[in-house]
This record gives sequence, C-alpha cells and structure tokens, in this order.
Amino acid sequence: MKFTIIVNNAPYLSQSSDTACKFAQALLEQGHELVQVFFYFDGVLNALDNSEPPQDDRDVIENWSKLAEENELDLIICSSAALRRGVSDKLAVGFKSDSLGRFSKAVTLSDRVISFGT
Amino acid sequence: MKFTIIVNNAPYLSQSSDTACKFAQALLEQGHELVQVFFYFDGVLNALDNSEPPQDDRDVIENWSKLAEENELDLIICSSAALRRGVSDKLAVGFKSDSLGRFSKAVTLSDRVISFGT
Amino acid sequence: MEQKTCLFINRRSPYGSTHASEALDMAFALSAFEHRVSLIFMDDGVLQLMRDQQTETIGMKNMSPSFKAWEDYEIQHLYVEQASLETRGMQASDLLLDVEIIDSQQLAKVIQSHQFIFNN
Amino acid sequence: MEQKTCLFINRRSPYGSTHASEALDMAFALSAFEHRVSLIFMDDGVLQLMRDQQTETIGMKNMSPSFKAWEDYEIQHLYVEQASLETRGMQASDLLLDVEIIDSQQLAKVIQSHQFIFNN
Amino acid sequence: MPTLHIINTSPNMRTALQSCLRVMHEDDGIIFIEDAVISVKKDTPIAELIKEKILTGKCFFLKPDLEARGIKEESMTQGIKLVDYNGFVKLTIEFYRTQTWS
Amino acid sequence: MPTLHIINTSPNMRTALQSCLRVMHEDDGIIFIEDAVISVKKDTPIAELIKEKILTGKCFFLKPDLEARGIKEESMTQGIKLVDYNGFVKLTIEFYRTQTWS
Repeated sequence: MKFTIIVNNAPYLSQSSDTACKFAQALLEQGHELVQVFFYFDGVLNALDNSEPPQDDRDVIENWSKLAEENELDLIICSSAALRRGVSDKLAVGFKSDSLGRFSKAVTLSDRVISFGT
Repeated sequence: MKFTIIVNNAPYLSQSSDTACKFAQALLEQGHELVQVFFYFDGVLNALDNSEPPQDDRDVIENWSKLAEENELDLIICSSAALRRGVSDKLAVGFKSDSLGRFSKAVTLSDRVISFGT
Repeated sequence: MEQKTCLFINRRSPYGSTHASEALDMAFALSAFEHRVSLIFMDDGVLQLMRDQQTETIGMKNMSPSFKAWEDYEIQHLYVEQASLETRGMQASDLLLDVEIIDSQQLAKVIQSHQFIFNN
Repeated sequence: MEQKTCLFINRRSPYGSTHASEALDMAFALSAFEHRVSLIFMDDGVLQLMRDQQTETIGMKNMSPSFKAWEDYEIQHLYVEQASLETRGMQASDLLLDVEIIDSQQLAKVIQSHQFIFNN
Repeated sequence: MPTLHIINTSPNMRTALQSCLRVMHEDDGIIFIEDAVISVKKDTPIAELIKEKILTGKCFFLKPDLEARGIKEESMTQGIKLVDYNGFVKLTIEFYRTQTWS
Repeated sequence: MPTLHIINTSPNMRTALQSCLRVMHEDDGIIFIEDAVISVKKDTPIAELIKEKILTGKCFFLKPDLEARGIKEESMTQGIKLVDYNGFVKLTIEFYRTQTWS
C-alpha cells in the first residue's frame, strides 16, 4: 500500500514527530511504500541543521535523516512555511524544500494520507 | 516598575509572540523598565535569521529586532533550548544566546515576570 | 493524474495561530492541482468566517479577503457545523459567506464520502 | 542578590512534549541561583510523577531519574493537587516521590504566597 | 495580594479556564487574550462558567483581539471590561503577580 | 467505509475527543496515542465518555505510549485493545481513511 505522511508539529515541542518517524519505520518494515513525508506548519522546523539535543535524550532530526538515508526517502518541507519561519537553505540530511505542488503529486499517488500532530 | 517577559512559543504557530511584543512596546512607552525578554521552549525559534513571511503579513521576528534596536533591549534565547532545536549561532538582529543563569539574574532584578504562551 | 477527494476540517480560531491561514493555502494548492477539495468549519473554526474582522491593531493579516479567492478555485463544498455555531452564540447571518449549514450526523456522512481528511 | 519566591505550575503530561522536562531544567536553574523554588503538579502534570515509566520503546529519555535531583537542589515544596489525582483515577501510592497532597483551596493560598508564577 | 490570571487559549478547545477557576482566589482578576476572547459572548456555556467572576468586576478582555475576530459589542456579556495593550500593562501592575494558562 | 480517528492530545486538557465523538460514525474506530493514552484509565470521567465506543471493540491504545507513562494493565478499562507501531500501521490499512484530532 502507498502512504503519504504529514508531520505538522515542531520536534520536541510535541511527540508527534517522534511518533510519525516510528510509524514510517513500521510501515516500511511491513513492505509498504512511503511516497513522501511532507512537513507543514511548524513541522518544517524538523529540518533545522546542526541540532544538538542533550546526550541522554533522543535526536529527533537525526532519526529522520537516518530513516531517509536507509530507505531513500523524500523528506519534503513546504517551502513557503519554511521561508516564513526562517528555515534556511541549509537543511539536515535527507530534507528538501519544495512546493505544495510536490505534495499534491504525492497525494495523487497515495492510498493513505496520514497526519501527525497540529 | 521593572519587568521581565518570557516568550514560550514559536512565532506564527501562536499569537503569543506577537502579543508579547505589543505588551513590551506598551510598557516601554509608559516609562517602565524591561530588564530582559527571555525566549524559552519553542520561543527560541523567534531568533531564526532571514525569515521571509508573505509580503502582506507581519514579520514577527523583525518586529522584535526593531523593538530591541530602538530600546537597546536584551533579547535572550536560552542556549540549551536553542541547541536542542538546531537554532544556530547566527541569530536575528538583537538576539543573544545565553544560559538560564542570565535569566535568573533578570528575575532577581524584576518586580514582575510575565509569561506569554506555552 | 488521479484526482482524490480531500476534506479539510478547520477547527481553529483565526489569528491565535497561522493554522487557519496555512490550512487554506494547502486547500487551495490541492484544488489547483486538480484534486476535489471541500471544507468543513467546526469548533472554533467557525470564527474564521465571522464578518467585520479588523486586524489592524493586532498587526496581523486579515484572513477574510482570502475567502473571496474561493471563486478562483473549484472548491466543491463549504460546510459549517450547526452545533459549533450554537455553542458560540452565532448565526448564519454572522458569516461572511454563503455556506451549507449541517448537523453533526450529516457531517459524519460528509467525512465518509471523502478519501483523505486534513485536520488543523 | 535579592532572592525571589518562584512557583512552577506543572500541568502537562510527560513525553507528549518537552515542556515537562524543560520546565524542570528552569526550576533547577532558578534554585541553583539562590531563588526559593516550589513546584505544583496539577492537571495532567501529576502524570510526571507516576512510578514505573518505561520509555525505551518510544525512544525518549525517562524523566523519572530527574526527580531524584531534587535532593541536590533546595526545592522548597512539592505539591500535588488532590482533584487532579482523582480525575485520573490515581492515588498517592502511584507516585514516585513523597509530596504534599493539597486541595484546590490550599493551592490558591500557595499561589498567593509566591512572587512569580511559571506555567507550562 | 491578588493575582491576575491570563487566559490565552479558547475555553471551547481547552480546559485551562476550568483549572484556573478551580484554584482562583475571589480577589483575583482574569484577562482573556488571543483565542480566549471568544469567552466574551453572552448566553453561551462559557458565559455561564465565568458569570460569578464577571459580577466581581474583575473580568477583562483584550479589545484588539476581540476586534480582530469580528466580535461585536452587542453580542458581549454585560459587566466585562475591555482594555488595550496599555490597559493590559496597567493591570499587571495593579495586581501583584500574573499567572498564564494555556 | 469506516474511518480511524487518531486522538493525540489529552482529553483532560483539550476538547478534541468530544468533537470527534460528536461526528463519529458507529462503524468508525478510534486510536489514542501520545498524551491521549491517559483515557485508558477505568472509572474516570473520560472512561464514561468512551464507554459505548469500547463496547463496539474498536477502541485502540498505543502500548508504547502507555508504558512510557507508567500506566498499568490493572488500571485500564476492560475491552480496550492495545497495539504497537506495527498494529497501528495495520489499523490504518484496515480502516479506509484516518482523521487526526489534536
């Protein structure tokens, strides 16, 4: 089955980004296809480069980067939401900035679109 | 009277940062002293440089920068909250990253400590 | 391209966050890319449609003109939940647009008739 | 330096956000800098004190050990609101710390005895 | 030494107002800002909740947030007080401390 | 074609659950994740709210979030179903669409 996942919240402020990442991992392990992970609203803040969480806590952004690398995933942040918030061109590994049009294409190709947070 | 203002939420996600800025302006116009504006939790995201909101909307971060310049204010973001979230060293005009100790000193000097958001 | 039926459930007050305005951007974008988009306003989302919003003093962009852009897009339906209006002491005449006012059971059926639901 | 009396009102569930854990960091910092700090747990904040939290599967840092750091700081009081426990079907024996369980009216008085209130 | 309670989220969407009312002292004031200003509407469940507090004359609303949301004076509960940002600052001085509820 | 409703905030703090229940179809399912898992506790006001839904056998809870918050099996309402992340994925396939309530 073909999934698109939407991440609507900033990392750390909300557990939603963590849950979305665990969910994405589980669906990939089950052999499903992840068409796109789209980051909207404050979700675009998941792409900030060079975050350094405390050593004894998890690294939300790195978890996404790893998942993207291992599975050749598209992690797309909405360019206009990112521009508004000052998320610059230098993004964490695996993230790309693109338009709502790119998201719209993912919707076309998907059997399920699942939102995490807001 | 001496105020410290705490901004707890990200810009745009929440109106709290806007309200805090309007409140700060009003208290300065009334001749009160603003010891410190301290940004905590996702409030540190107010310091992201180079944000470009849509032309017909307000620029929350620039509003803070202007207020700081005109009134020689300290806009302090919590360094550990910033590090965790990937808010880098290059901050918007008027913002400085510093420890909770710096905030603690502001508390010492204040008659009122007022929180906006969370 | 395969069109999908997309339903936006708008539950937030305007201005307290950008959720209301950014959700509209997404709805318009999906509509522009040939998806079939409808919107439901419920809970505090009904406040997005209030007449006479004046945002000068809070220094934020007025959302109301955005709703006039409806006509440029092929938005299928605009629904408002009756119960949400009542709880807030509001009536159809308070709203700046002609909408379909429906009860909660009809709303449940609207949800069932769409493929994808977007919340905000 | 003038000491202030600071009260943290912790109303959030742990793990759903970092509010709970970052609020503790701030409370400890103010205490380390000679302010007189107390904490109230109310609403979902009482869940921060639940015994036997196991966070391995969600991949997040367990908050419980942080509470043992109390003893290194001079935290004045730890209060828990009785009504918040009851609504959640919880009892004092569910909590990992000895705390002062107070009713809502006592809580109102605690607030009145502090200079600055911090919410999260 | 009364407290000014600041509510900034909608009581239709969150339970912060109930918690605030539960632990509020009778001398305390309350100001509704941002999304919380919807509480001003008369003849609603929230109006009922804050009825007694309004009678004490210590129920305030931030006017710019009311205007932004198009809420008209004739739909407001009687007895509430409107303030602008300047008035908000003055309230935080008049009361001894503030407490924010989100 | 039933819907899976996803609740991710605490019904003690927000009113999303009430809105969800109001517009939910009787065939729909509901899964409580993140801060919403506190809804699992028996003999509470929330348990009462979702009582009927539990009887339909379509009330799910994300187990890792329950464990994180130290909620024991003996304090849970009978009839609820626990799932892990894999089970959560399967539910989103079993139901025709999802709707998230925050």
